[in-house]
Amino acid sequence: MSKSEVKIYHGAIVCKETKIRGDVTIGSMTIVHPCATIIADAGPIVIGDGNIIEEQVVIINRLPENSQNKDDISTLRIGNNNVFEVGCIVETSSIGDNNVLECKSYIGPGIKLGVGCVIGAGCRLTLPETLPDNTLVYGKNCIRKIISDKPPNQNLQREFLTKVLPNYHHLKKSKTAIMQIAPQ
Amino acid sequence: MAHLSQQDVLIACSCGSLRPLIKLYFCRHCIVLRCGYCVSQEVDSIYCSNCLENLASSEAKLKKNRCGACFDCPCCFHTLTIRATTISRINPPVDGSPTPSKTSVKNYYLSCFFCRWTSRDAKIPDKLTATSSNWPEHENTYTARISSLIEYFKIITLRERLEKENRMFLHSSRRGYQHFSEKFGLTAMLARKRAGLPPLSLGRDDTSTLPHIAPSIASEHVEPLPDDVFTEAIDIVKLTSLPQRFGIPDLQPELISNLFPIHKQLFIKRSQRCRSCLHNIFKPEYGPASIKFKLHLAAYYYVPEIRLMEKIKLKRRQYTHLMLKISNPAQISTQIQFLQFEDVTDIVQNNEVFNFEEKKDDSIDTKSITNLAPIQKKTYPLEKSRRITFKTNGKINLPDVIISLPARDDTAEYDEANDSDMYQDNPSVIVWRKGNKVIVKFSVIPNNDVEDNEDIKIGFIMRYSYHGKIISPLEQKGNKDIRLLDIKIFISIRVCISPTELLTSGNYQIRTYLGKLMS
Amino acid sequence: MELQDMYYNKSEYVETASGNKVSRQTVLCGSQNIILVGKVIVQSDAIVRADLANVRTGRYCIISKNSVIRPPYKKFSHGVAFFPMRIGDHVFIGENSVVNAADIGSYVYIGKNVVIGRRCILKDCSMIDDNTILPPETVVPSFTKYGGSPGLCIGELPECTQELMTDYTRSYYQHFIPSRN
Amino acid sequence: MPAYDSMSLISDKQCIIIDIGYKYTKFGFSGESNPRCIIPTETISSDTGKYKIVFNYKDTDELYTNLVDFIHMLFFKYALVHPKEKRVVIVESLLSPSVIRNTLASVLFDHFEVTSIIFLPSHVISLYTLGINTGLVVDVGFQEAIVIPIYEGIPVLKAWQALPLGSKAVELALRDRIQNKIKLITEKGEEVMNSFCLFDTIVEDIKVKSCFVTTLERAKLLANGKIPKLQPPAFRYRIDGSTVIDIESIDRELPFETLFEQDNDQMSLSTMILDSILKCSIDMRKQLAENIVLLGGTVMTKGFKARLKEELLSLIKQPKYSDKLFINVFKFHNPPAKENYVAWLGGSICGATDMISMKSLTRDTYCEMNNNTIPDWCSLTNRSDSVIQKILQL
Repeated sequence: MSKSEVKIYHGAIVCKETKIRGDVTIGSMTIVHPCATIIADAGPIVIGDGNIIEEQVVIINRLPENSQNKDDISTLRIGNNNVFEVGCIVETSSIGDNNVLECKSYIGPGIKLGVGCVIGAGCRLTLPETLPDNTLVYGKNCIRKIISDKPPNQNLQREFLTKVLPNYHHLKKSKTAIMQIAPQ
Repeated sequence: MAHLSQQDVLIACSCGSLRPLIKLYFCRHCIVLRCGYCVSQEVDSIYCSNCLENLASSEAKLKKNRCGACFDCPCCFHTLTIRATTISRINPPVDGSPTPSKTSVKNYYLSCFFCRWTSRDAKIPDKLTATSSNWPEHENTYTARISSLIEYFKIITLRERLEKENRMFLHSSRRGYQHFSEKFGLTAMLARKRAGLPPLSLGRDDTSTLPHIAPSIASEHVEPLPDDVFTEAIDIVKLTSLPQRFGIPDLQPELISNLFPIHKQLFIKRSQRCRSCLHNIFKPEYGPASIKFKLHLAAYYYVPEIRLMEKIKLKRRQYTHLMLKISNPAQISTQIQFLQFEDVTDIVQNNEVFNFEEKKDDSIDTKSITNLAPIQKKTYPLEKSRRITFKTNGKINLPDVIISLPARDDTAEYDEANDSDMYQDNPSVIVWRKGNKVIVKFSVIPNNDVEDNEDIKIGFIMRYSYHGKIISPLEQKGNKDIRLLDIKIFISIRVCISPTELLTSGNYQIRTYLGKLMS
Repeated sequence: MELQDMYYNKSEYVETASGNKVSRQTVLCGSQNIILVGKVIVQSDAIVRADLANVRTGRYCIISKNSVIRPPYKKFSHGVAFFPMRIGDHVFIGENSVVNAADIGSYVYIGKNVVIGRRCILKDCSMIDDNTILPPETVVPSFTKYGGSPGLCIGELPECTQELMTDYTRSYYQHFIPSRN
Repeated sequence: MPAYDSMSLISDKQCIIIDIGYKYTKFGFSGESNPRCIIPTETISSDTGKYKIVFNYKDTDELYTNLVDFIHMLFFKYALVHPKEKRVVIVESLLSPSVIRNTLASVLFDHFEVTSIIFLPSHVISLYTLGINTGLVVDVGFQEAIVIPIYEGIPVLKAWQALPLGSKAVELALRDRIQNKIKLITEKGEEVMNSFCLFDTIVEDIKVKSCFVTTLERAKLLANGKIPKLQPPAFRYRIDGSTVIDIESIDRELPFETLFEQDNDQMSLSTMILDSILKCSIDMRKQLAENIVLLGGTVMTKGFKARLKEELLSLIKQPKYSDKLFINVFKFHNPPAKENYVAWLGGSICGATDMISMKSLTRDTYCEMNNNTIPDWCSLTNRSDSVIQKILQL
């Protein structure tokens, strides 16, 4: 999988120390902090707009261990305005919009997140299922509840980071991105 | 973590508890080791762990040991935070003005950062100020009834008491007041209290003065099994667990939506006092943020510390070297000697050694109490010592040497010079020396009946010289009081790796939690 | 048990004049905003996000492998601000831990795999057990041990915690030595 | 803060009320209307730092240290007072083993140096909360169910009944039903059956959240292996992010049957009550049956009281009882408290009266006693000058 097909849309900030492999698309206004890992082995990863991906986050689209079928390509799709906090690991195939994955949470394959879910710090989910919208998972036993308060809007943080990060980091630019910007 | 808890070298306290050195105290007046078990613990100051404010004990009592300003989440027991939202509100048109006015108001509500519970979930209205007081409180609905019950039983008991006293008085009037007051402990204060009682309760023959309470009426009606258990799907996430229910003992709600914020339980700082001489041995500084002490007689400053140098592998029927690092924490040099348990009993009979364990049951002890605290009328027997439960299953060979250790010198940390030539050490015993620290070589053999993977436990006595120079300010400076103290040391040598270390972090998390539940 | 010697590859670590030992494998973002007062060890793959706000540690701090030091942010009505983070003397931060605290006192022990939420305050002489999740804005008072998820008080620390932590971080520094070859 | 109880607060006379149950301990101050806390009777050992259930002990020494650790926690985590000047009220069962009572007294006097202790029998003082002096007190706790009739304030000891029918039995039954239904999915997506240990807290949580006591009619059907038409909905219980138990409807309904099924000796919770009444003299019986007081956490279960009443009314018609007992009405009291702390509340009311200063065993007396054995409460009540007896004669 040496072919780098990273597509970075305009306005996205992807720090250079980020490890990206395979066919990865990063939507505009998405911020990828240094030291995040995005690996698209089994199929492409498409990340929408306005997401925040912090350091040590692992987003991985990997082949099931016993699957020999290389043609079994599935896309890992991540919607808009999600927050991936430090050290969370994502192996799922689908994440909707406005979700928050707190520090060191783990989402195993087959767990689908809808809209407005919060996975609490340190929670590990491995049982495949689709979480209802606005589900909160918290605590050592991964207790669930439906929350009335929506996860807070991260626009302000994103604005701040957009200003600050380029001052300290070299940013990744993909060829596709440049091509897209060039005609403007 | 293991380094900080130091569970491998344990010391027998004078009460028989086995504790690591860091959890022991040293009473300079009794010259014995004390631990949390055998000292008298006192509440020194009360504070809230969240706002870190001190409360006077009367105030804490009034607030039922809870902080007036901070709340815990009733759902996950994390501290609640006050959150602000801006709500633009349309005011209904006031009489006279034709158009509704629009105002923007800041509203405050309590919210949990962990489980996202909010005071809105409990249908508590938002507040307009950010002050943390005056959140609505729930009340026990039965308070009035219980108060009247208490009042009723109080009067009955009082009447009963007077009746009894009176009867006794009539019967024993010849024996005089002396006897009477002695037997029933009727002190002057109580007598005064009796005299000051309202005439109502004194009129004991008059039954009509009894307050009336309505006794509870039993009914045939009982709460039926609700029909909806067979029809309504059970939504487990909306039901409370027992800890959540017990958080609010008088309500014990079954639904999450009926939970109420809990006032935060206060924390305390404790001070410790020796039970036999009643001197303070630990007293913290006032203020929750301070980590300093007014007084701290930790054994850590008085008793030479012994540490295992490295993990060793023991072999059956074979001696293995065991390196122990010994350091002198005191400001005065000391001499150390090692003895087997068997040796010491002999020496005690020679009466040469001041043995703290013997001293405990001595009458000298009680005398010293009466001298020091003449106010205390009665001395109670001290609590019985505990049995030492540590079973040794190995034998240690102790070197027959007396080791001199110089005083602790903090500047020596930066001194690179090797001063081992100042002492005539036997290199086969003392393998290393620097400042107030030495490494001593011992050898250990497990008993033959030890099972594989069993921890090897050994014990011995460390005798060291203690310079009780600062026993009391009355004593003269020149009068050095040197005593030999025997400290029982117990060491467990782990031969197997503890199973938790083998697990990966994720599983480890689950297992430790489960381990806690299981044990 | 006495701490065992820990060997590191001499080429991997940089030792500063004030005695800080910092691995080359770390990610120190905004290094001009980091102040390590002296004798601080920053181990490999640790991340210090001083690009977001200043980070200042005291003497004898140990920042273990894979840990993340990240100044916390707070949202205001007009924008977001990241607060500087202050860490006291003799602080140990265990492996794989994420620290978003606002203020960490001196003589603090943070275990392995811990998450310290945003704007937490850890007072002097406190301890966070391994695998703890400390939710945002928790205050950990002195001489307490917090653990669990959410982190609650699970015990008390001995009164001589200050000496223990001083001794622990000092000897850690002394035993953290370059390998002989 | 809630409006403070008007009485005996701020006075130093407030004493400490402890009701140590096998599973949960109720703790608070006298004169207050509810306990300050209800906590598991567990402690962290000061020797090993591990969790310990207080009443899991090998010998008295271990019980002693467990109680020292536990009561230390009560005083310094919840009461926040120095135990030395305090008076203590212990609410205990009449049938509590004397080893526990003696050890507890020794812990409080020798270790904590409290001023005085009084042991109050939970069954008798529960009536204080109702303002009555005659009643059939049924305490269904964790370990066992104990029935003791109290007549005119005096426990009718010859009529006591006790059986190991409590939450423990229910939880065991529930555990048996569900322990093979655990499903764990690992990170690799593999499904492992029953690799997970089912802990007591999980079983308890399932019981508390979903189990109930069914009606007599349904119970009869179920006992004959028939399945009633209407079924309580099944659901999925999540232990954590990777483990689930699918709880079937029958698992919600059957565990509590343990309490009502008659065992080999034809004994159940309901027969205990009738047998107890039967052992009392004829003139007491009607009054007892019309003054039943239910205590203990287990009776708070949904449907428990309704079922108990149904059972009693049905049993009374059976030949075993119908010849001897001529009762057709059973009446139940509603104490001003949740059932799991009624006995504690009785202690709280007692603790606010002068009885404490009159009847308590003081430290002086205790130290003078040569065998350090606490006199049995029943021997105390039988004494003619007993205050408590008189108090209860309203």
